[in-house]
Amino acid sequence: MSRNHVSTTVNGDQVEFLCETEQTLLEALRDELRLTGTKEGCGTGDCGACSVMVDGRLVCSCLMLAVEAKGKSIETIEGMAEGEALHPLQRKFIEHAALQCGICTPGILIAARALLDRNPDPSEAEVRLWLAGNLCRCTGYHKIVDAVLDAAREMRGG
Amino acid sequence: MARIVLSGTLAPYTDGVLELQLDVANVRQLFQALGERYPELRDHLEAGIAVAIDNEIYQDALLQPIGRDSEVILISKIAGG
Amino acid sequence: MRYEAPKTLEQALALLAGANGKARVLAGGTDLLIQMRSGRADPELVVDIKAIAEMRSIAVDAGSYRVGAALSCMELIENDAFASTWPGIVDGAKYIGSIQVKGRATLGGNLCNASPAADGVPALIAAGALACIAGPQGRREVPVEEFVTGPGKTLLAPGELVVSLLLPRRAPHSGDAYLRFTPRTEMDIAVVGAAVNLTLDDRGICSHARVSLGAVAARALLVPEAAAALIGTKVDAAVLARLSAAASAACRPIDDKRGTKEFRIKVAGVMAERSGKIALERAGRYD
Amino acid sequence: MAAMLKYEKKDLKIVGTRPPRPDGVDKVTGRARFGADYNLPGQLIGKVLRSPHAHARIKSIDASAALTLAGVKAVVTRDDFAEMPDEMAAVGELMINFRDVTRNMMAREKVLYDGHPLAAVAAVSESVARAALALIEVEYEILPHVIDVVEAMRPGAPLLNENQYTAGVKPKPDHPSNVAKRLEFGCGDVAAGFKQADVIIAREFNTKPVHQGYIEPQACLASYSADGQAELWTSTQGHFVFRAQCAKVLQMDVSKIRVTPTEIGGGFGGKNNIYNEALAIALSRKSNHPVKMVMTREEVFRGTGPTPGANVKVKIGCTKDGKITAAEAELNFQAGAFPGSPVNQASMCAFTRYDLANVRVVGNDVVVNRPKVAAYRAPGAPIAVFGVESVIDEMAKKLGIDPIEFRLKNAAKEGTQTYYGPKLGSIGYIQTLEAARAHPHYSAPLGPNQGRGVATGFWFNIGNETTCSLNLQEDGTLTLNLGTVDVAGGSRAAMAMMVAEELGIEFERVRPFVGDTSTLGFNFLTAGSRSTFASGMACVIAARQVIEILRQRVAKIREVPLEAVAWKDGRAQPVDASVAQFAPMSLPEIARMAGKTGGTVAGHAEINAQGAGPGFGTHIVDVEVDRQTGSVKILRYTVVQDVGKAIHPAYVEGQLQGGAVQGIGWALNEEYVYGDDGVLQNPGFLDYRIPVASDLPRIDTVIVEVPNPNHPYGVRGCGEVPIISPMAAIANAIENAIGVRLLQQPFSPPRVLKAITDAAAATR
Repeated sequence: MSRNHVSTTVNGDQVEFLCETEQTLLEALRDELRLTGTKEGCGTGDCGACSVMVDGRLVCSCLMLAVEAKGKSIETIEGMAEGEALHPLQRKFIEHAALQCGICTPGILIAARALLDRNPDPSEAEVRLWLAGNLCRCTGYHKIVDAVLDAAREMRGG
Repeated sequence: MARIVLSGTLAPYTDGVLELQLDVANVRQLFQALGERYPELRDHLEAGIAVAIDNEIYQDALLQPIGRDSEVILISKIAGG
Repeated sequence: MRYEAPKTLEQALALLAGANGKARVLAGGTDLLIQMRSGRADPELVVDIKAIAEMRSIAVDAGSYRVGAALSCMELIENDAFASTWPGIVDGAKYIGSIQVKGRATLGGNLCNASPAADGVPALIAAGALACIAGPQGRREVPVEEFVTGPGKTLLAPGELVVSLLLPRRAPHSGDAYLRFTPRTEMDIAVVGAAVNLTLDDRGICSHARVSLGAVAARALLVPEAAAALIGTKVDAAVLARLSAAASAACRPIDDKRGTKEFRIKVAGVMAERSGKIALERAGRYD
Repeated sequence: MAAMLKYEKKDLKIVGTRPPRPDGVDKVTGRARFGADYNLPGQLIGKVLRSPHAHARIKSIDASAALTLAGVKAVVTRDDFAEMPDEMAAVGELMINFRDVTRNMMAREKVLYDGHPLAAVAAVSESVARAALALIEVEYEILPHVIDVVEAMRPGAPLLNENQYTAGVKPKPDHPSNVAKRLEFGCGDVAAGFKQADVIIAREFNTKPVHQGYIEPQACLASYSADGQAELWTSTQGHFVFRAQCAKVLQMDVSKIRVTPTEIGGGFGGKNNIYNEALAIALSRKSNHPVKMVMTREEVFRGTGPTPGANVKVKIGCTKDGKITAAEAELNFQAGAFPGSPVNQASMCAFTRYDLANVRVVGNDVVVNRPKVAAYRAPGAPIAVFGVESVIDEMAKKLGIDPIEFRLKNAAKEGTQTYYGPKLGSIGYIQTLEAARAHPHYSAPLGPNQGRGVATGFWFNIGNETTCSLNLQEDGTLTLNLGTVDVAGGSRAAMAMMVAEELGIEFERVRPFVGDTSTLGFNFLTAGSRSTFASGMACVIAARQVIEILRQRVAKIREVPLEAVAWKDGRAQPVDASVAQFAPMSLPEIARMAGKTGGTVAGHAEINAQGAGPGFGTHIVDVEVDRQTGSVKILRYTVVQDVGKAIHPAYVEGQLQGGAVQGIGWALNEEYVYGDDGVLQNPGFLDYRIPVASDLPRIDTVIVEVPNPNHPYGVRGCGEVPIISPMAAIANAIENAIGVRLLQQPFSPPRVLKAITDAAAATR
């Protein structure tokens, strides 16, 4: 089976990988690039655990072919912290106990950052609506919503 | 002699007997004595039975002492999610 | 399986023509990838149309919008001018999955997937949109209500694809709305969907209306009887009740895991009445 | 040692605070490694062939074509696993029927449900493995199936196991039956009790199976080497229990299997038993490669355990002034394809909350053509309590008594005789009811079509086998090796907090981790809300051992009698100046000298924790019902629960909120939908509807702390109780809003709308 050569940018780094045409971006990230921070919960775009940014758009990496990544810029959870310094959302998630098992956490953090990038001052309802595509079975969402709102407050310098 | 009380669940294996007096010093002896008296009960004892000795529940505590006039109630083991 | 991302429509058509039916068009991929994963689709060639400028753009010409078939729902939703002209179509786009899914999914794909429950379609039908098709025999335009022929079936001939969706010019005092019913607030497939598009004259009388229902038949329906209930009236409570009754009467639903016939028939009327109210309120905005 | 440490009231420095969890940073940066994140060089991908039929005899399985496909390295079927006798056998402290375990893992004579495994392949890639599955030829003889519990109990229903005779009935039945077991609990004289009643209410309820819905599908990686040793990495609630099950079905020595628990992406009871683990080891043994197996979401729904669906009958008698005189229930639980539903525990939970003289509960464990049920948070209790608390609510209404007042009139308290055996010890049920009544939520105004509901719950909580070791390292920091898995509630943090509290040092100086099965002795599953109670007790014992050794060491170093050395504020100091004077020694100081003064210092505990304290909760919920669509919106939710002691209050709140929301999903939209063909129609997160963020309000929590006398910090456990009450509370709230009582879960829009229309028709 001939494999496709894909060169793309992940978290600012130029990377290359080979993939089968059927392979999804999620599979390429996890299996070819060993970036296992992005999770698979369903493989059908219903849980959001595989959320990544592609050219500034929030998408499910399980619903995108790896070959489509050619020449794109991809951001994953591995690129969220700046070296040692956690992103405010990451800090607030720990502070507010907004994670338990943590399997949904990378996807929710990526989605939450995408929200705050376009709306620095969201209401609770806006946060809940934006995160509706990210399933969490542990927390009941309460502390997740608190953490996002608190991070937004801090990022606004409030 | 300790007072031994069985929950209704076990009645089918003890010909309906739900209460008896036994001279046993710990849970292991209790299970042994009951097993000898009611062979059908034997499999159920270690598999699925916990005991409440004077209202304190013990699971898998074969060496737990049983006082002379303790009340011992046999109940089903609890697991959970 | 081969992947191609042509830059022009001509190249795309050539690729489709060369694949004798073994090719699938890839727009957002939010349906196609799931079908491939489950084995329901096993194409030899995937033609990604997102590199074709015409299909990724949204253009307005003398008040008439042309929405590229590969434009993502998020891109459409973020287009304020379009959203204020066709808020009902944007209602539909907003319901197509999560933010993540809408970042990829397209109205064109939603139409071509031909699901009876497609959230993007009823508002397009109510709007009187045309599907602009290109193929070996050139281009043609088809009313959206005629495009889907049954569950998973469209009138696309081999080698054809949808290039864009063409919307009519908007008369003043017009408004449209789409509402759907789902058990959850989000992340669900419509159990029933209803779109209402209407235009009021200067006296506030409804001069034009189109009503469409989703998930109550083998394909999204245009319901002239429901529209007739509105036209020539001031669209008061009694009229909306007639709209509701006409909508329920038009349903030909099935029982399935998502809802019963009985439930769909009742709720179709409720959704139609509620989106009628919203459309009316939006039409008012143009006063 | 069957351990029980008594509660001591003392000033606390760390217990009760909210330090960051040790696994936090790894989980927010993507570094945390879950089941599917482990890989080994040369690993193969394993995939499972599953039955498309609900019930069929397997005439033949032919994998020869699959084996000839390039890249396929091994196939296993029923022939690769030993037959196991039909008897209960020990796995650690659990007793399981391995006849059923082997058959659920890999079908033998028959497939018993849609999704039942038939064969597994190992190949060089996922795509090759999938292609190989398609080449395996299975010849079936389709049999009639039964998935409804009531139909399965009828004489003449299709039999899943022709050799199964109902246990627990005398005389032994002469016909085989789908009813695996009949249970009966009770006390007093129910008939006499109902005679004393002025009002009697009897209702029948039905519920559908729901799935635990953890977001991480089962995933494992196995490596079997030629010397007969196996390593297994898997997402589990109990790596020792998984090891025991694998050893038994693979007929290996327990010590030859080393299981490392990965971070677990949710379990809630669903990761208490093996599915792919033994298959992966068998495939690795056959192929001589490591084998990785990750389930798809569809496989999780079709192949792993949901909680049972059930048919529940409840009858309660009461005097005019609100005293319950008799209570009766019949619980018919689906066990799935093999016996073992939690009907037993459900029977005991049904009425335990109330002080009742006359009770009778009958439970039936019934096999049906569905996946074998697994535990789910307070297994069985929510189903029984849905029925009981619905009737309690109706009774209170009928008598014109406030629902909380009615419960208080009949509430269980210390000394209350249970109908399943012992008297209750110190409990906090009444405190939760009073806290709920005093909460502003309970008196807040309601709008049109809005209603408020209350319901309560009870769970035993358990102890069981636990081990840990606590090592003082040379710089004075400590490593805490735990054998009881942190299933993500944050028990690693709680354990370190208790150890730091005992030693009088900072939380950060204790590094907790969960060790693999080769580092400690057997631990029971993290289940039954046992971890913070049982593992916590072990940690306290280990810490006190360390303190004892430290005192002895300092007595020798400072040449003073042992009694003169006290351990205070993280240092060895003179008990008081009069006895002896010596320079205090800090932990780092002692640690530095430890090696030269007799060796490093460590404490450890291998216990079977006893004396678990029951937990009680009271929930209040407000709903709004859309009368035109039957849609139910949760407006406000408050959870009040006695947890004994909240070691880490934020993580306790998380348990209460998460459990309540799982209960909300159960109540409103979650259900397994089967077609007439017995095939599951909604094996995915699109049509199996767990709650999303926008469906929910904030979940307020009130933590009540009535100490468990049998734990050094008073811990009871808190994970199970919060899922018990929501179904009943929401049913009661819907009734309060629209005057219609829902008797069938889920309360999905079509059901609610039908109930509204039927009620309207009835009154017309």
